[in-house]
Amino acid sequence: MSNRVEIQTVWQKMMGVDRRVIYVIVALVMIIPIIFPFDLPIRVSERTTQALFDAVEKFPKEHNAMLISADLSPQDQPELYPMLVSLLRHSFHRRIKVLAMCLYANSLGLAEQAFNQVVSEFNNRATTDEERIIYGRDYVFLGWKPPPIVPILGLGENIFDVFPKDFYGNDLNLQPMMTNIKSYRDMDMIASIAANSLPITYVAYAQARYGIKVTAGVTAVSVADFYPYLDSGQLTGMIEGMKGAAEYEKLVQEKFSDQERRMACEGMSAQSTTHIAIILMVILGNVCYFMQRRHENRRGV
Amino acid sequence: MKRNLPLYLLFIFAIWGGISVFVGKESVHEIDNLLRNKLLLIVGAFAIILGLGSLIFHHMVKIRNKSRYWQYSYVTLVSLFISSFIGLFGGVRGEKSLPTIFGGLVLLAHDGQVYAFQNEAEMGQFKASPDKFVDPARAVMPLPSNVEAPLSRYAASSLRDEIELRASNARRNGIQFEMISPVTGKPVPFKKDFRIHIQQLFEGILVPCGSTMFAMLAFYMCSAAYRAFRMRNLHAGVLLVSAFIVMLGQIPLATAYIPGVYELRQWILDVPNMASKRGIMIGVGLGAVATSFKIIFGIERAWLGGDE
Amino acid sequence: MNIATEFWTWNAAILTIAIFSFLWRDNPLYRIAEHLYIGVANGYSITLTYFNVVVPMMIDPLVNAGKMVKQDGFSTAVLNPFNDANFFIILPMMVGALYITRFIPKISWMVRIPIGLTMGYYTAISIPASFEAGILRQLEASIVTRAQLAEFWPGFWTIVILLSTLATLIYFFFSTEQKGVLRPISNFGILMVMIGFGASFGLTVMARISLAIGRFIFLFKDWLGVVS
Amino acid sequence: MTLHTIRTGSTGRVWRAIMSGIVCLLAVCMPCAPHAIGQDQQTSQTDAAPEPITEPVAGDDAVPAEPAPVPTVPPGATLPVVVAMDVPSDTGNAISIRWPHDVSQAKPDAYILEMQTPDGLWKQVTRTVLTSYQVSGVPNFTQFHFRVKALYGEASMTSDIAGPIEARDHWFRTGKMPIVVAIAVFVLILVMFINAARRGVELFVRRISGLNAVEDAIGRATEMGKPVLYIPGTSSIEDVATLASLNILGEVVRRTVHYDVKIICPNRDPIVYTIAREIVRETYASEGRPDAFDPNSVFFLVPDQFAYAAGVDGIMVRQKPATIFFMGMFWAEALVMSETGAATGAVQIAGTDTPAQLPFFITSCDYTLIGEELYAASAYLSREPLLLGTLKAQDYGKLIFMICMVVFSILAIVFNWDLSPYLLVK
Repeated sequence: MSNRVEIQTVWQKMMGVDRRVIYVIVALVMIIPIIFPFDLPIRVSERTTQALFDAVEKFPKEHNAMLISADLSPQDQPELYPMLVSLLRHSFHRRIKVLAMCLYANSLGLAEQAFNQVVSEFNNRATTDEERIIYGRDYVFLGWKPPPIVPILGLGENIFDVFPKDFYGNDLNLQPMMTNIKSYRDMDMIASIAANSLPITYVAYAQARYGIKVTAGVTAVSVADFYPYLDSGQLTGMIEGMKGAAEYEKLVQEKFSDQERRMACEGMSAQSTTHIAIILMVILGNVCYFMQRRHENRRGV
Repeated sequence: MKRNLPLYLLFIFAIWGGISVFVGKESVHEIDNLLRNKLLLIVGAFAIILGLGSLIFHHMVKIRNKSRYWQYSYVTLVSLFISSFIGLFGGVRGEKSLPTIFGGLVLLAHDGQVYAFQNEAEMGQFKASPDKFVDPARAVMPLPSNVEAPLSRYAASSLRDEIELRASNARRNGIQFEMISPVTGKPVPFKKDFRIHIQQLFEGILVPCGSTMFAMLAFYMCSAAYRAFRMRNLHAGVLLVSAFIVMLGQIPLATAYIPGVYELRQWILDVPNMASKRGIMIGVGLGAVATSFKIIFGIERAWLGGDE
Repeated sequence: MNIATEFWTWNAAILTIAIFSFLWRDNPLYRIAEHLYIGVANGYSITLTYFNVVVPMMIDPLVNAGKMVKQDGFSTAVLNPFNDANFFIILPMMVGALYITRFIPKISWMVRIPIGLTMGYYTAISIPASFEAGILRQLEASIVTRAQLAEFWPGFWTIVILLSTLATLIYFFFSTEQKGVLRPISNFGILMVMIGFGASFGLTVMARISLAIGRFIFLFKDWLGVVS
Repeated sequence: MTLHTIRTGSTGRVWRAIMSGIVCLLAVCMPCAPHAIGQDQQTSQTDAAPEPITEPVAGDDAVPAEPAPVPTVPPGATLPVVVAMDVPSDTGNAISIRWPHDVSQAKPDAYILEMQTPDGLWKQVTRTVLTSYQVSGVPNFTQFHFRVKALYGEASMTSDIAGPIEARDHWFRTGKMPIVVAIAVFVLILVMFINAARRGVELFVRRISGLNAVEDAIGRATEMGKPVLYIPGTSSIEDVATLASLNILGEVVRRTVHYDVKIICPNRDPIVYTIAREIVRETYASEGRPDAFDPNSVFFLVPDQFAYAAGVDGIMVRQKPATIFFMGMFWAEALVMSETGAATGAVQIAGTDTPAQLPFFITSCDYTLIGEELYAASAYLSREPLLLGTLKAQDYGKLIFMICMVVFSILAIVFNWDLSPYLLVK
């Protein structure tokens, strides 16, 4: 008899366990693999990461300009920053001309940091001027213009109206690569790297009006919302959160065999352990729930 | 008048906004752009005054009434005033009248020369394309020929050592902007570079706070998963199972060793997820349209408040 | 162990811990961090608005127009809103100033004017956008064509998607009681919705964990330096 | 019961409207369809066989004519025929140019498109391997000439000159026709239901459980003597969800005034704050309790997303509201707030149209309005006939789209008529 009471309290106790116990477990599960990381196999998703990779691979010779709308904020940096970096690496490897802009002011610092990082990676390896990545020839950083709808629509008409000067205050039309790039019509793709629905804004405005391809690098949160757009062909490929970024890093590194830091891959071991922990917790929660219910049923009978 | 004038104005602006989408005339677009990009922004800027007034009033009342935890209201008010003072008078990057970049000039060593700039913005121009935009008339000076005026502070120590020291400091402190030293090839900021312009406050206070708030989601999510993911009924069960499979599909280990997980996850995303999201989107689209029409036609007047 | 010496790193680390401490319970450290955060965030947004809206859109045009009038005398050019220097922007400024009337009880109703025209414009442009991206595009995408049926399984699933979309829409149909034949259909619809939400939840887990990992990497690597 | 209610009310009219709506949709979309699907600006058009032109047209002063190095041009190479036209029904400043290539002929390495400005100078527009291009940024109503050079290694052949052609802006953008039709149909239904409501026809709306809970939740706050916290979303006024939320706020405040419960409403957007404050103040006034309105109850917090969440969390743990409403547009901060609210033991009712945040509200809140239930809420709560009329219109609009989905699919499968491109907006 006393035994039964004991069991009941165990299940009930487990079900009503203090949140803080869960928090501590989660913290441990996250911290330990950060201090002692391990390697993991990565499988590339075909419709999302691979599709985007292929789209960049198949960039037409003419029209080989891409607009990167880098709208990452410090909060989503762990997911979006590696995407931006590997997308930049890929486009620079393919010698695609990159125009970058931010729709929010607090993205400027991170976007600039990503450029500096990738450009110095390339320039440290480069032996000839052709191999170097040179500002104005290979990329320009347009900077920021609020509110978002202004550059999104304005770039379809004339880039120079929206951004007469680039982020560094240079006249934009003096940049060598801008002689052939006037609006969306001279670009092949927009890559919108954002934590919110901005890629959809690009679809709704830039694509609807000017018919340009749009692709997205998004946090894993919004991935499910973007699937309808992926299916309807409005989005050409997509990078899904840290996992997608790790996949893209892998694709780019395998294709071009560079040895740079793979930032998304570093976090993947802690990712896996935490996922497993959550899954175990869900199972445990349900086992407790069912045991408790069975117990109650039995007592009820 | 008090109710109708705002309603008429709303209607007129709505008609304009709606029509300008369908009209291809250049002149219409120019006016529309002006309205959207300038005039409405100017109008909206005044609302911020109201907002700030409300915030300050809220905390003043708290302090006056000595409500619970009133002392903390001082933290908000003081930090609000200090940060807006720094921002308004120092500029976003500390380039305005308030000299919020302590430490003076910014140095850039390039091609065996060291250039001095008044601020980072100026340096940015140089950095953008060094071969083109160096304006010798600006404060650009090759060294060591005329070190005297702006760089005299550094006369004491050898400039080269100074640069190297700063480079190592900067590396450790993770200072972002690049100043390339010809000696080390490393970033070269100031040694005693204590910048408190608003961008620094942003990076030093807002970013860590914001990312930590965001990161707390991981904990909340785990606790929600543990407490709420119970197979109470069919709906909860379906939610649980689908979340479970998708989570498994996210783990490289699981997709590599458990056959079918990846395919199942993909199926969930492609079929039921897509169908339901599509349904929700169509519904939400129509709901939004209906709400917009309600407001434009003056059927929904909650925003006007009650009588008067 | 290679602990950071930089002021801002310490500052960030302390704030990080202060906010994480809220998970344990509300405490003075969190309260300070929260109030500081709110204050500085407001200060930051004031600065941004000032330098992005107030200076370039209000002060500069007026000052420039004043200079122009002083130099060349008055001309209609300074009233043209398309010019960089113009007095026309006084008009929207006056409309915006009506927000302030809220503090004057007698004419406080005038605050509805700027609200009304802002709402009017934005609600109106949202209508075509909702139809286009939210409705017509999705409608177009859900139509099953003969080409999609060429292969059995993909074709089968497209039909399933179509039927499930219909079921979801029927669940959100408010005009009829969900009974009779509609009941199982709407139940099926809500099941699909729940699977979709499960998928969203499952996908989000990864994103949130990434963020927490980002913070811990900061604490252990950049601040304490225990990880190389 | 319900279909029946409508049938006895204005059913005939409704169904006629729906049918005519579908017919309209089909009929009006057809003629404008070419605009909707045509003009693939980058696709090469290879069907039209261009006529061979043997002699290259001589250039003029700006670009000297190339001495034709005939031997290097591969035999059978044909000159492109250039077709230039104004881009139809656009906003102007663009001219579309095509020079179809005959697939059976030798393909040049590249084409150079040149444009003659009104002052007579020729300048290169682009060098491309495609056979079409859209010149943008040209002034409207100015005449231009175009020609194309086909490059074969060192050699080149220059086409006939096309033009004069001018770019124009058009009054109506026919590519937007599907939206116009959709709006027309929707407004038609809307007007019919509003009229029905005005005539006093009883409009049935089924139970929405999340909204039935509102009353009980506020009642609970009364019993506990604790405040009600209302979060009007974290977006700006441009989001329709925010407007929907503000409409619900009015209904919630009406009930709190009635029960004499304190309301707390922190805001993230200054304009939303202004409106929310007006709504609360006026609702107090219209319920006959203007004195009870506390100006400090609706306040502006901070525009930063997570600072707002931090502030709201603080309010939750310190003021311990009995009931919390989350209505409107939310992003990631949704769970931060709703989990904290759940930990304080408050009853939580959430409603958002953001699919990404809905699962979190479902797991951490007691009741959740999913998607468009948020938009239905103000009509449902107020029971005002006109609002219910729009809710009905929304429903029947949905019905039309559902019928379209099925009919179009059947047409596409059975008769192979794919009408889906007519729905696309250009």
